[in-house]
Amino acid sequence: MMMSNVVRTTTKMVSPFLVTYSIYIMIYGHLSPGGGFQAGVILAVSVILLLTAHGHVVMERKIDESQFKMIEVAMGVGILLLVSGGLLFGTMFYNYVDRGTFGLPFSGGFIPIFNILVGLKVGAGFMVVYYALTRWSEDD
Amino acid sequence: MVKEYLLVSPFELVMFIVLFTSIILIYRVIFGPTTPDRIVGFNTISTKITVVIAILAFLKNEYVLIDLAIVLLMVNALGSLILAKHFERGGEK
Amino acid sequence: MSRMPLYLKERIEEINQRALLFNYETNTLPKWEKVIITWIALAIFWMIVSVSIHWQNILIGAVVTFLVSLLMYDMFTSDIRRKGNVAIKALRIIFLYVPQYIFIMAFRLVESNLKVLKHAILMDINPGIVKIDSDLHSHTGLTILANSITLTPGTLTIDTVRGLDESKIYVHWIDVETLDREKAGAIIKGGLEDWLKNIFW
Amino acid sequence: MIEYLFLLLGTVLMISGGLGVLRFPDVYTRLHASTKCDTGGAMSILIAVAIVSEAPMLIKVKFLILAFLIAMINPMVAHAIARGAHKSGIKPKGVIDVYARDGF
Repeated sequence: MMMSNVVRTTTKMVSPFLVTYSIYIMIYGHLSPGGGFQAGVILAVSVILLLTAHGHVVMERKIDESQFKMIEVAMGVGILLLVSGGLLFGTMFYNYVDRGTFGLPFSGGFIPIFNILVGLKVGAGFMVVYYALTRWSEDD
Repeated sequence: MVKEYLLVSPFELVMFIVLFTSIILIYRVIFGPTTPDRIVGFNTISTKITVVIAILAFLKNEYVLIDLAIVLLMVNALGSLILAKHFERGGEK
Repeated sequence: MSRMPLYLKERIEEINQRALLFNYETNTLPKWEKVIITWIALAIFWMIVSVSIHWQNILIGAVVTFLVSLLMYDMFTSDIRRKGNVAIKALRIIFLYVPQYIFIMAFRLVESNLKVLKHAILMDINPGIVKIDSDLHSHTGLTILANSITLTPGTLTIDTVRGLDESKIYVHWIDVETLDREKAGAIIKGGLEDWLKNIFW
Repeated sequence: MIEYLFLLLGTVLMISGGLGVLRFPDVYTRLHASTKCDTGGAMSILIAVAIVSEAPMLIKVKFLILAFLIAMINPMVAHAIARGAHKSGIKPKGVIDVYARDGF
């Protein structure tokens, strides 16, 4: 069921900026507080806002539950591969990418990549949880 | 030295006043006659806490706290919207 | 044409108005223009949020905002129609209309807050829900009008009904002065609607 | 000097909003107090903070972004709560209710 006109239009106007903001927190996770988990939460919030305001039928034209499941599994596998790449240099979680200079976006080795993967995984995971919780009540 | 501890800057004073107001508003959350009243009280408290976080970011010179204030604002809006949708379908039946 | 009966003339004018509105409704921008408008807005937002102006930051921002705007290009551009000169219109919106709007709304907001304080102390309220008409027909225009009505003194939007011939807004009024629809509309909307008609259709 | 004026205004508005939420009789009038006074008070306090702080220019703009988001989100949430409360059957106290008479 769609909510009223005002709610739909305002969520449409706000959500692209929220997605951009969550990607900012993801990429700058090694330089500022926040990081993958918080960024994933904001990503999920921006999608759930659209889903609440427009209903499931409208949103399924763009993206649906199976794609979220696929993203989550793919990101989990990606994290495992990235982390176990350290085994070639010694231990797991070994930071084998070039560190760069401190304070710039391209620094910190694989930690920004790790944050991006974790953020996408957490966002997709929250979406799967939301679908599982509302499956029995959303009949539209 | 003692005098410095006694002096409170105006921003800290405003912060305490806003916190005190939000504590009083808990009355509306607990004793509200209907559930929308509770949602209104909770929403008001959350906006006040957002302002408190912004003032803290200025007082402590930790400007990254503004990001957390934006996150709190959005999560609060999402919760209120979902509850409002629940009420549009007939509420507590 | 001069011997046409009066009722037929009114009917033809009404049909012309509806044709104009349908023209607005169907005449949307092509996809790549929507993508570029979204990209510009999101890139400005990225530069404000991430404080640095290092080249790495600008590169990441350009790539990321382009990807996001490819995904969400019709979110806030679905009500934009091409009419007149685009550059002059954009400049006029940015430097003339938006400062006017902020100036008007700031004073109305302070006035409404003081009115709420007066009502809370004296409790001289007389609430009710009334219906007013509006000449705006687009989603964005109606939304901004409804949000502005919520922030002006003594009124709260309950619902909006959008139609091609006339839109209606239901307003909870804390101190009902009149039940006549047009007088109530003139009191509640003030000069906001005339201002919003400059930008939205 | 002007920042303390904004600060005083914001504090008074916050307190009046709390008073309104506590004293008004039903949920719609409480929403009046909550929405207007919270939005106005939060915006004026944030503007005062943005004027006073000695941060770089772009960080001051962040405070203004927060104020803008509050001004955009709060009326929408109030509208949604009012519509939901009316649809769930809570009658407003007052002289007239055109919304219920029109069959919504």
